Amino acid sequence: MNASLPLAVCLPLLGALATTLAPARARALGLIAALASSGVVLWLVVGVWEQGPLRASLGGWSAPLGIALAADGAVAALLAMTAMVALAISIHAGGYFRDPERLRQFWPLWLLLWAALNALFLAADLFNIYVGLELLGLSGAALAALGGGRAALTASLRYLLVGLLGSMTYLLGVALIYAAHGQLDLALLGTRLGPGLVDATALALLSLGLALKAALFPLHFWLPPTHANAPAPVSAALSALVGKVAAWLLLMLWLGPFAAVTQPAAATLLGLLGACGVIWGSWRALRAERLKLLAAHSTVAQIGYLFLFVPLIQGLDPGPERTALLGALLLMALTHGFAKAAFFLAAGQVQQLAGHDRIDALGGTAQRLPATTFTLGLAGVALIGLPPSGSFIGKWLLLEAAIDQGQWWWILPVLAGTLLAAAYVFRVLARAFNQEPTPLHFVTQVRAELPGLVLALLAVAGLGLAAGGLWGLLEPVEIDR
Amino acid sequence: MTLLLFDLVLIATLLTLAVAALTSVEPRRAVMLFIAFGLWLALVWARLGAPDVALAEAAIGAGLGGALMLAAARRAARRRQRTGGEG
Amino acid sequence: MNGPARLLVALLAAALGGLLLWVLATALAARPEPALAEAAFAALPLTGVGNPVTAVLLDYRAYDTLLELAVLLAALLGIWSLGPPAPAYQRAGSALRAMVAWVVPLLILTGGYLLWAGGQVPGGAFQGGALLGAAGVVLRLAGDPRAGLPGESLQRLLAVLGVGAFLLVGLTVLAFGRDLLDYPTDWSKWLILAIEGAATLAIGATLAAAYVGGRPPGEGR
Amino acid sequence: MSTQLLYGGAGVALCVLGLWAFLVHRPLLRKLIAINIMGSGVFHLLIALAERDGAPPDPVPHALVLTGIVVAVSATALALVFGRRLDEQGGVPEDER
Amino acid sequence: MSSALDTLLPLLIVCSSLVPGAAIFLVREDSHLLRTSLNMAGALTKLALVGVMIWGVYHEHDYESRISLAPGLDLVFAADALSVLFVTLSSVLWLVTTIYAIGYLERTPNRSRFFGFFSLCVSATVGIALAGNLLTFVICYEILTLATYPLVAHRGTPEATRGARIYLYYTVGGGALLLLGAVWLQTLAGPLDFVQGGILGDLPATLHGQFQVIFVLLLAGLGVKAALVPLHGWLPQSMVAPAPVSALLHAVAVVKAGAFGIVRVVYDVYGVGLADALGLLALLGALASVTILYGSLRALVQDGLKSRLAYSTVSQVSYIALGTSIFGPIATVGGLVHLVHQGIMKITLFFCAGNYAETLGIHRVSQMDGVGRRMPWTTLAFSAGALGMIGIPPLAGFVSKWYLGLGAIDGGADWVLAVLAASGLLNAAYFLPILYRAWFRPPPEHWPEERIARRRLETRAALLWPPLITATLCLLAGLFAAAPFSPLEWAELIARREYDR
Repeated sequence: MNASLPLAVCLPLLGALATTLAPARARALGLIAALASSGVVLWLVVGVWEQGPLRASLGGWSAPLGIALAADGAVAALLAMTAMVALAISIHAGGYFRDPERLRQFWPLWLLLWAALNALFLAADLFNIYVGLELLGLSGAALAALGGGRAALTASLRYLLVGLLGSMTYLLGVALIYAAHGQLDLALLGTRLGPGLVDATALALLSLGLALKAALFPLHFWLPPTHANAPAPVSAALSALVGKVAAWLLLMLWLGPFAAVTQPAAATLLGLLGACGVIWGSWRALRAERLKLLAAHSTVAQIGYLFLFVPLIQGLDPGPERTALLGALLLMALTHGFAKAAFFLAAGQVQQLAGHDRIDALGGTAQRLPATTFTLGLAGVALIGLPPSGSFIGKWLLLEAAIDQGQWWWILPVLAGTLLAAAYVFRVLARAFNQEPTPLHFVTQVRAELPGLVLALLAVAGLGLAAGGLWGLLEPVEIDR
Repeated sequence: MTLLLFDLVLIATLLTLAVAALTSVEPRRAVMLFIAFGLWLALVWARLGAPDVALAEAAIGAGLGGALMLAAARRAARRRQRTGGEG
Repeated sequence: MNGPARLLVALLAAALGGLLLWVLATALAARPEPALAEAAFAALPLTGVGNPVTAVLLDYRAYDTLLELAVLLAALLGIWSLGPPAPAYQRAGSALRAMVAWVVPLLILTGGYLLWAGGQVPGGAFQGGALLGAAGVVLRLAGDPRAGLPGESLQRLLAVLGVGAFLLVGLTVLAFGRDLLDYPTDWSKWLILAIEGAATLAIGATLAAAYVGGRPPGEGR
Repeated sequence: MSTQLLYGGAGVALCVLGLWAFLVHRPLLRKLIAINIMGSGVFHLLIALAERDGAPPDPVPHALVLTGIVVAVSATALALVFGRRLDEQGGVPEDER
Repeated sequence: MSSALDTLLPLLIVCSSLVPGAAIFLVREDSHLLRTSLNMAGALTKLALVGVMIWGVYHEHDYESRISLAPGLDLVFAADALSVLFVTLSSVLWLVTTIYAIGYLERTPNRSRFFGFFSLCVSATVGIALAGNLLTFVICYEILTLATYPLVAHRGTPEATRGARIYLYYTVGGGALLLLGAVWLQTLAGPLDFVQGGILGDLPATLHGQFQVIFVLLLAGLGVKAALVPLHGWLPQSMVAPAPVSALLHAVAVVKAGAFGIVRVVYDVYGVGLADALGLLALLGALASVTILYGSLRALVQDGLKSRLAYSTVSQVSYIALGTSIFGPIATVGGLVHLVHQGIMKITLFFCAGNYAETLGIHRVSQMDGVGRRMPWTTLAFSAGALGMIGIPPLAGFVSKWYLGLGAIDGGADWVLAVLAASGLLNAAYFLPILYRAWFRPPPEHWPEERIARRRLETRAALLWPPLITATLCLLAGLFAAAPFSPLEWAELIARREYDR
């Protein structure tokens, strides 16, 4: 029993209650909650580091009757990333929302979203994931609409509806699993699931629901308008964390409890969808006229990369090779989380200063905000996958596995995606060099600019050079619950 | 046999109500049918030995959900009258 | 969506339906005895409640219910963040008002009964809360713009009451070294009832506020 | 034919009907009715699975459905307010899909 | 010497410019003194550390910093004789270029950004020099691309943006190929630590076909930066960059990184014997020869001074590849020593070109009539660099060409002599007219745009000293080629260790 697991869900929830009750003090209370939640996650990570995977049953009932929470190394790493990104967003939001009323509405919803993220990463029960997904979807849609404009409302409504469709599809899969196995706990199901029509159909339904929420190609259509029209801190959370958790759940199901159900052909299909996402998302990002829309399309591409790993990991037995690839997958996810959050926060700064985010007209603004432009650049480096970012190492290992296993065709989307990403990132960065006057100071607005910069540095230098620790966290056991 | 017949009637009515609710173009009519569907569903669940859920469905799903939708349907109907289009 | 596409969707949906029916039949044919049901009944005495559904909702899978109440809160906060409510209906005529004067107390009473009875027989927080919400709906239909809800701060308190009670109990037992929401057996019945009471109020208030559909008066400008 | 299959089949049918309607209809209200009926189908399937031919039914699916109903109504309420707000901002919310 | 220093020294050398570089970004735009101090402190610290390393490596001391990035992927910075050669070159020239850049960019905007990326660029170059395996090399190579992009784009004019974009197309494309080649090779051979004599020789012959394909991939990736024809297109375009950047691109960092990479891959990954046996040296030699002749021919017809120098670089850098492509220790010495000699000669020429442009507004060869009378010291330095490039004794360039020629005969590649002779003639044909104009033609009435008035010195001191220093180095490297620790001696040490394994 480790109290850090339930607390990681309860503390943000508690913060949401406090900020709901006392909206006038929302910012102070919210920041305290954010710090406390991050502290608990730190405790959890230390626990996993020292003791290996943790599991906490809730309500005094063990599975199958009760619900458990589980955290292995991968989950700990994702939770830590979530906490750092969320903390940065929390600090940034205080500088971003000029209207105190908006800030008061932002805080409780944001903390609910955070609670949902932690709950989903820790979830070890199929139905519990459904409830978590709904919490995620509702709070996410409400947050995305805080922009207030018609475009934001339309996009959020669509996001909400798509989310609902995804949840219902997912729930249908859960019902089938319950019909066939009478269990909901993932660890117990892992021992029972096997090849066969029922389990395969159930997995397909679960995957379909999650793929809708993760915006896996071709179910990504809703993502760009939603992420592009939401307030920047919300876009950062949606792109860096919300999409990530759905993708992670999908991957976790495929590689964990449902591993016995999956066939190489199905894994290849998933990889193929990922590859299409990489190419399509990158291409659309290259054609995008607005900075936030570019970032949103790039998220579609980055989610795609994660699924390229499935056909490569699926055939591997547990062992160092599999752990290495799993780490690479995680590294890509973490790097993208940091980088995309940083990118959106910086894009929000640019948008606020310029009053728009049209890429052709960014020049002067970019020159006036050196730290923000630098953030865009660093985040861009991580999105491209250039060294020393974590995604470079991830891609290296991905390519190595693809060649090693003779599945060389996965090289094409990786390289094409990399080149396209370079093109769209430098399309923005090229505007930062012009003859406009420059400010004296590197950082002009500490609270709004610094969080993004720190995240971008983490993506580029932190994860790139200190990635070794990640495998230390994964070492004891891999996904298995 | 009679029980099976009873079941079949229950299910057939349920499906008919669902189809009717889903195919109604007029918003208020659709919502009314949806409420009827919800209440019937509660009845079916009571037959399946789930009184708790039946109560909840009648009160929350059909009752409150229906009330929320009715308010929206009234607005949609007004708009339909204004624009005359599909709404 | 144009004609051929509609037809395509219909065909695909029909095919999916067929597949699912087949899968369901396969699944049911090889179905194991649901182990969970027996376990749920066997553990019932330890929970202090007699209604197995309530036991699942508030004890075995109480964590699900906690998150579910959070979903309800998120929906309400989302609704509030979207601005003021739509204008209320005109004041009802006297006949309707007389009926309302009857119906509302009846709904509240029945709600209270369902909550109390939920421990042993069908009923519980959700059903009770729904009736409270329904009372609010009736009040608003009769012309009360606030659907009988109190002022802003009290409304906020009501909205968080359900999650709050859960967390209070859950974190307190956690502080004593037990699992989250692992009630001590002797106290189980009363703790569940307390949580249910709070949840009933929260659900009722939230549903009524959702029906009002906007931020409470006094908030914002 | 067992009761579970009969009623479960009805649940599947409702689900597919709801899915179809959700995909082909554009107005928000119709979409919401569709998704609610789809949800009811899943719930119905779960309730049917709880049936145990005479023995007291399995309470776990019942509890799951209760949770699901509340979640569904929350989402419906939020979506309807979104729709109303779009309405107030002029234009028809249904013009986007 | 303590063992802690052994594992830290390479990392410290990299960080000695990285840390000041990162700090410079944060320096207020108008704090010149602080920025200059940071720059100079970094450059001098690096030089001191490199001095320690030279001494240690000469006495066969092992330096290695190793950080594990992932299972099977280590970031390794290590020192062997070859890396010391390059690291010394870049540290010395960095110091000189920094001084020059401080003078050159006086009173221009965005200097914190410039010097920040400038330092990053040198850190990456030093990282390339010290890379102990192919992964580390690739990482630093890509960082170098990233760090030079803002320098090329620095001026913010449309031409600068265009030049930077073309630079990026080439280098990112090449980087992708290099990455692919490196990953592929690693799947066949495991971690690719640089070992003198290569590591692929012991692997089964069935893999040789793949090795050949991979070599082409690697060569394409490295050839972009080394400006091998037909991958040289970016180099003349990036002439829009400020003069210190051009100096850096052409002499120290970018093209050298490419050439150095080719040397590394041939000697320490494939092994020169295997590369010869697989026919890869012939491929490299052919490419290098074509590049040498093509670059010289193009240089001949350029009127822009910097473009002429740019094509000259295209040509001259391939001498390094040419030396590498001839199997035999003497040619190796010629190629390696040219790595250094070309650097100091070309940086002198670019400094001088910058001085002409900055002081008198001279950008074209046709404007250079009589400039030797107005700016005698600069023109003297320019002459030293140009004559060295042609290969006139006793300047540095002569030593390189002499050894290349000897090596060609020794390695039985007589056709190389023809290439050398042709290239030497072409070099003379495009440099001597400049010298003639500068010294013997009468000066015009007005210079195109005289910006810095003549006082005691012909131009700013910070602009004048660097070319004089490097010109002196050109002379010394030629005159004292046989002295201990001279570039030539060091190149012979490397060749000895490479061939007498």
